Amino acid sequence: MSTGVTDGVAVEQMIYTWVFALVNALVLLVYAPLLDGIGRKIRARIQRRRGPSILQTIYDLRKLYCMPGIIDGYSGRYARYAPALTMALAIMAGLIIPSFLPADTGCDLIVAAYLLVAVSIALTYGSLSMSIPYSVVGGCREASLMMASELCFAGAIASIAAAYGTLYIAVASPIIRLDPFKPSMIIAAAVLAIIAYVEGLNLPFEISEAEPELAGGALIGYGGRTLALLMHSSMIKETLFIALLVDLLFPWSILGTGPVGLVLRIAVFTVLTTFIYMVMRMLDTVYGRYTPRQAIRALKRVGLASIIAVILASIGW
Amino acid sequence: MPGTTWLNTYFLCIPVILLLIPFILSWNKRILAKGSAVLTSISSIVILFLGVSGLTSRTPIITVYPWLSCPCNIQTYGFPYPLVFGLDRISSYFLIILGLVSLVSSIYMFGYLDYLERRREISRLIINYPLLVLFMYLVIIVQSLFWFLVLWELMGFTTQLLVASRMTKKGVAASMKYYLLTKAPAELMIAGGIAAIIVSCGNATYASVAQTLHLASNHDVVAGIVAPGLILAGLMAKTGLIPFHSWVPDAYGESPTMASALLSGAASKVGVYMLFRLFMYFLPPLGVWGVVLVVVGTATLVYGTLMALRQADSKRLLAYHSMGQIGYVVLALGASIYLMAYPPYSVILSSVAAAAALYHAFNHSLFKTLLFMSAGAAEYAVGERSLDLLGGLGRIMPLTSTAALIAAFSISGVPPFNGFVSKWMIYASTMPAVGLLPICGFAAMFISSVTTASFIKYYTSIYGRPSIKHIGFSGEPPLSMVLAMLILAGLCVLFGVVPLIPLKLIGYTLTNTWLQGHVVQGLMPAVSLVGMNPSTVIAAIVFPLSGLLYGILISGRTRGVKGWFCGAEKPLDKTLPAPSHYYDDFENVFHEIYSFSEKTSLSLRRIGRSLETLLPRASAVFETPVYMAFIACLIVFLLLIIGLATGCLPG
Amino acid sequence: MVASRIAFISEIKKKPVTEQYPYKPISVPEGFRGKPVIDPEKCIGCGACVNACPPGALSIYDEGNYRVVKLFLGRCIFCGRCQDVCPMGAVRLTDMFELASLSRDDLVQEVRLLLEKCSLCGKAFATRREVRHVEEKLDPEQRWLAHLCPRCRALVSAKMIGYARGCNR
Amino acid sequence: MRCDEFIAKTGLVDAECVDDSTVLVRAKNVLETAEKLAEYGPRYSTGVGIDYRPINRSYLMHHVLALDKDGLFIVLEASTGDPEPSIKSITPVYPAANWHEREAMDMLGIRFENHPEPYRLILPDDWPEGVYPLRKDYPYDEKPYDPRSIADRAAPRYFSAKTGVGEKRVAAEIPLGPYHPALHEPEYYELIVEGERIVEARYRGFYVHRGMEKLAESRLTYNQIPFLAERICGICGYTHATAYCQAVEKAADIRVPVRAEYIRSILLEIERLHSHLLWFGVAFHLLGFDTGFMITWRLREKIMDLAELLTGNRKTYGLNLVGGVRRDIDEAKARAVLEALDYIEGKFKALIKQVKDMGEIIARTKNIGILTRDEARKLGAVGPHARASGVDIDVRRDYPYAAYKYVDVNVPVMDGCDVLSRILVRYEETLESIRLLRVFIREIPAGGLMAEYGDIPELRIGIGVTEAPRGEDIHYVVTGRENKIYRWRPRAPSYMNLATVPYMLVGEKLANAPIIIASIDPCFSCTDHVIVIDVGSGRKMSLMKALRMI
Repeated sequence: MSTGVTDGVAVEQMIYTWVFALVNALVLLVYAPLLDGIGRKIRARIQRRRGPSILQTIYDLRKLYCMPGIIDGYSGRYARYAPALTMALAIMAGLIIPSFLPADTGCDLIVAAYLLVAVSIALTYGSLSMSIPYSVVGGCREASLMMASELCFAGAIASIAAAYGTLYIAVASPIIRLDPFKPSMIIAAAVLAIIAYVEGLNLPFEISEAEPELAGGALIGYGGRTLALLMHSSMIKETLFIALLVDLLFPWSILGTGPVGLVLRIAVFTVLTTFIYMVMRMLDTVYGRYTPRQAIRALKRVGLASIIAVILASIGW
Repeated sequence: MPGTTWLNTYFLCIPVILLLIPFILSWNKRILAKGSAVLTSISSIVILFLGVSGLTSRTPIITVYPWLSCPCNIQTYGFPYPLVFGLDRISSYFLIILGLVSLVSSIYMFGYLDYLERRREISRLIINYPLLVLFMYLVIIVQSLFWFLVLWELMGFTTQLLVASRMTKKGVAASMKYYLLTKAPAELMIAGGIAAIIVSCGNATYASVAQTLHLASNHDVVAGIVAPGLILAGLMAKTGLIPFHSWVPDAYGESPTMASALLSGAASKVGVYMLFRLFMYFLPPLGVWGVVLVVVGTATLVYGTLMALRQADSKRLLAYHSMGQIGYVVLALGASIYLMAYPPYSVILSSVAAAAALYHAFNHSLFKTLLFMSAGAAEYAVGERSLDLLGGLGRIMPLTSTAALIAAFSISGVPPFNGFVSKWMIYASTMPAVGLLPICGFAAMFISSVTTASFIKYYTSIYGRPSIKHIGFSGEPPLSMVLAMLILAGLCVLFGVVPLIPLKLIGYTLTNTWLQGHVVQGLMPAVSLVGMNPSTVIAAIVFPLSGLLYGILISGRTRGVKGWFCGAEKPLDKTLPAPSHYYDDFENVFHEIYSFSEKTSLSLRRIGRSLETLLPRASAVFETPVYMAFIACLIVFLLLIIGLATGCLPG
Repeated sequence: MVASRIAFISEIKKKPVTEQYPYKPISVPEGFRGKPVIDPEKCIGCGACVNACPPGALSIYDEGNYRVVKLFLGRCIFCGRCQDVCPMGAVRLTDMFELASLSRDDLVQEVRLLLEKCSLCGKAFATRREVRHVEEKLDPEQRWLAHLCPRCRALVSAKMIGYARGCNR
Repeated sequence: MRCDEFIAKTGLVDAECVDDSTVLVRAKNVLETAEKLAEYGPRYSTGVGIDYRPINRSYLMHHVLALDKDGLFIVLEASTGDPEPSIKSITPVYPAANWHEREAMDMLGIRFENHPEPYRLILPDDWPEGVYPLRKDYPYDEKPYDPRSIADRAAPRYFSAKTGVGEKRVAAEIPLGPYHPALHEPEYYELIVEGERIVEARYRGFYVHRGMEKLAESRLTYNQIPFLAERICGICGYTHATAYCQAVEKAADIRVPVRAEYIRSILLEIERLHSHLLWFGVAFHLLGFDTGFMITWRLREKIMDLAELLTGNRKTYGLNLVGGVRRDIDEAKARAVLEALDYIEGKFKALIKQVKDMGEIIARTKNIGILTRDEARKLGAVGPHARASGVDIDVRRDYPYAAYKYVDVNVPVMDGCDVLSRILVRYEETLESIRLLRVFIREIPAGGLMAEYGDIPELRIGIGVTEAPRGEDIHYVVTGRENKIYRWRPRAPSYMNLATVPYMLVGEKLANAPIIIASIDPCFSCTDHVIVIDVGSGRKMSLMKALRMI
């Protein structure tokens, strides 16, 4: 691709891409809370409760969005802006990471990773600007977790890039199909899955909002629609991590092209993400919570595995 | 020689004259205080102009001034190494960096001076500051290795004086450490290397050295390995790369703010400049240097950033970070050599890497200068540097805090700011590559998240969180300081949102290296997202969108209420956790990496203690008579230059 | 390790145990100590329950020529002491436990009992039912004593004893 | 050891037998006597301040020391007169006496000479100085002041002076409570943390003081108080009621029918089951394992139903009167109990077995919240908490009461001294009380439910003690005239255990604080008391280290 897009085909291509991307982002806005609702239902059923309706999260968000925002009055200037920025970044990530529709924005892993991480960065800036100790401690935990999971994420990305000589998701995507038994890729896939699990704030890694000691942690300074924005964007982020995983692991090209392929893709994507999400929620339900140190230590081990993956990939395995 | 233009001829010496004025007038400090700032800013504008013109003129200008070099003197006085000044594109690029940094930091100086006035730390600064700019300028534009050595020496000495110019105990100790660690050994090594090269080339001007080394280095061990090795070692010490890093935090931390801005923003780039010239211009791509640079760069960025994570002193934190960022630059530089030296000889990736190195060097001088300035603004307002005690400035100085936020975002590579683009080019060139590079790219990316965390700490604890103690200061710092910071912030955004501007400059610069010709098609694919640059797209979407969300959902409709303290309320300075312990758990888990740094820092402390004993003599060095003596020989030296140049020296 | 997690997850197959409480009633075992109810027909206003009631939910006072036994559920701790001590079995703890109400009056039960006037001094001294209850316990020729207030009863009986002495003399 | 033997052995001059398991020592010099008695290694059980002026114009302080090996209580009496009541403090000898003395100080205005931290303990911030609610001349329903009138007076002192946050403030004080989601009752922990490491901890509780003692001795009769005692605690109410009844029965020397004793024990064990299951739920929740919480509370629900079946109410059983119980247990109910027990036992064993495999749960509890054996003894920790630190005490075995006289109780003791071993001890206890319940239901004899007794004699001392789910629950009773009690002093187990919490918190991670606090199964409504522990005194080393770090 080049900066000056001249021929009509490319223009048409681009328009399609962006329309698809837009659709993806908009659908995600609803899909993410829906997944959360499903998660709550599953959690309830594992605990043999009836649990709320699947739409409950959406109702909650609607309620919060209708409320006026509330924020810690002593907090710094940025804290007011943080929710908006967080949401915008989440939507941006939703735009460029291909999810339901194959919007090949030529987005590469680095951009995707940075946007996804930026979501939690924007939030952390906010929560560390609060005057409430719980919020500050929660923010620190969020940041530490971010560092630790970035260790693994970087490893996974580097190994994929090294193995395929490219960073573009669209190119690197059919990992499994190309090499069913490339050890580095298997490790990388596993690591990516773990990252998705961790970034989804599933137990035992849900430490930044640990209710027992921090009473909501990083989010405690926010209420009303500001809280809604933050919660909503973190849900989107969580979903996008899974989307990234699916993008990379599923051999999309076997679905063929044209409208049929499109429909197939939507179906496959929805089924896969929902399934993965449900599995994650199930695990989340049957785990206790780590202390921050234990969580980081666990992620460090994963990170070492990903380093091995990088080395294997760079020697061509 | 060709290419001489009237304009350049006279412009080249304008800064020299301007910058010399301060210590010619050095007895009257009052006038000087603002005066030197004015002079410096004017001359840096000139430098900027020179840089741009030198870079954008169709053919690279090697301007040799007959009335400066006067080959006639060679026979007359047996003086073999004519003083050749000139602008080729490499030096022009770094001239732009130098000009920009010195310009903004001297604008900043206007306001900052009266803070120094208050603390009576002004005297030596206003003389050393222009001096340093001068010598950096000369080092960049000199075109002869011999004279490079001389000027480099002077630059080092000025730096040392500048570091000590606060005359605080710590400051002097820092400058002595700087002396012990960089000058004494480093200069020797550089001198040795240069001598070897000159001997093997029989000539000192860059052009000819480049020609000979390109031919020689493949078979000649001395020219290809030993000499560059020596020079590299010296430059590593000067730019604060592992293992010669230990002076960096003290030097940057202890010197007055715009001095440290200048040091970290420009002086470190001079070292990078020489590295670049050495490996991209003098030498052909040799694999061994690729490996060395990649390893050194990675080690430096990992070590520097991880050390920065645990700092609680704003300036030391920034100092460690500038170590780390230089590590990124060196990594990219090494990567581009590596990629050209080993199969598959991927010219595209290599040129992307080289571009990334230059780009990141530029970005680093932008946001690091800005960050040092923001730290200085906090110091200006509160007179405090410890993150544990700062806070609440965001409400007092909105503009400054916004600038600081932008800088923090940029250095931590948050899209769409400039740091993102250059880092991303580094990953894009290292990760998909072969052999050693992917692991380095991985380290770089991991470390960039550490950078993020550490700047979350930096920003929130100075500007973000509420103030934990009473601040007897309201409103922004003086206009000039704010202006300087806003300029830099604007550039950070610009270089992020429209990367094609710096990339164009870089494109020109790279034509001057062994990458020439491949550059243009080399850069384009690396920076495209559906035909546009990702950061452009992101900026185009995220900024308006977040603004929209803020406008619709938050602003005006959000109530600030008192935070919830479980019903047990306490003054904030008691309840708010201290930044120095923010990442305890992380540091504790990654202790293997830290235990190494613990050892080194122990040795540092030993050096420090030995310095304590040296202190009386050390500070005596800077007492006026000696100092005046130094200035005197300086003037003599410059007269000598002019004399040689004009050939009117009796003999 | 894994086995136990799977065991937890496999609970998902079982059906939930949540009680649909507000929609389905909850049954309580017999002997449940719910809302106490005073049977106005049986109560004789003796006040034994009032003495026994630990929280003082029960109170007794005269109002005109009625004696009021008042139960305020707001104070009741459902211990059932009143049930234990009531001589007539008039107080009974039902199995009602949904006492939440918007009006305080729903938590109050009052039993109004007509007072008996002393046949001598005419002072009201006990409820008619209590008097009748006492009458039943006495043998017929002494029943009139039950209609005297304690004070008059004391005087009369003293006089009678005096007469008796006198007769002896 | 019988009490007269004990007197003979010790040769205490002014000692007398209250009954065969209680010695009353009227000490001239309380401190000396306390030191003398310390040779026999007693455990400080409770301290009771009594306003005795209506009788002999003096205040009494009764320190109750327990000799667990011999099953003997020593009541150490110190008396002082109006108008300046002042007694030597024995806290230097028995650190556990700290609170009891301060409580007497607050409620009765007795001054304790050279008490280490003579600060306000119970009374709220806005309670005026010099007003002592437990004095006999203070009406139970009087409001001493108009809050507005003293709104702006200096707050009274609850803490001893603290180092706290240093000048360089690398540490921060994080409040945990009074209203904190992790704590289900109002209490206040002040955690001084460096990052997430707790370097110092202070505790203040007592936000739920309800003046029950005053109420009991002023307007309730003997048989009304059990219902009040039952409401001391929402979880272990019945054990309080039982302890009270036993105290009065002892004082009045009433023999309770054996069947009534069995019924009491059955309900006590049911209550223990309920309480332990509840605690397991809370612990799992605090460890982030909500599924375990749901499961245990589902089991607990069965116990609740059981209680409802047996007593007519889910929690407040309301079964006790002085001299016996009010309801019988018939065949059908007994059968229901056994069935429920089988169900619960099976499920609960399975759950704990699964939980033992969960790595993160073990990691969160092993070697967390260490309380050494010596500390536990010194601070008078009781119950599962003490037993998890290797202190082998259990009232059911040491001072057999109710039906425990007829069966033998196995007491699980562990010496892990950490949260994990507290969990395991409670697990063992749960199984043990299931076993006991089976035994009781099998062996319950026929017979009456209530003892016949006349008026209760005046000014007799009675000590009723039960093993509550949380440990020794001791009620101290002085009988009064006209069917009213003269002084009633319940001391809940958490009163002793809470004192140990700050010792356990120091040096731990903030993330572990909730589970450590919960690991003593604190019951604040029970305790109703404030502690302030200067960690320096307990963990001098660790604190000093912490301070050096600051």
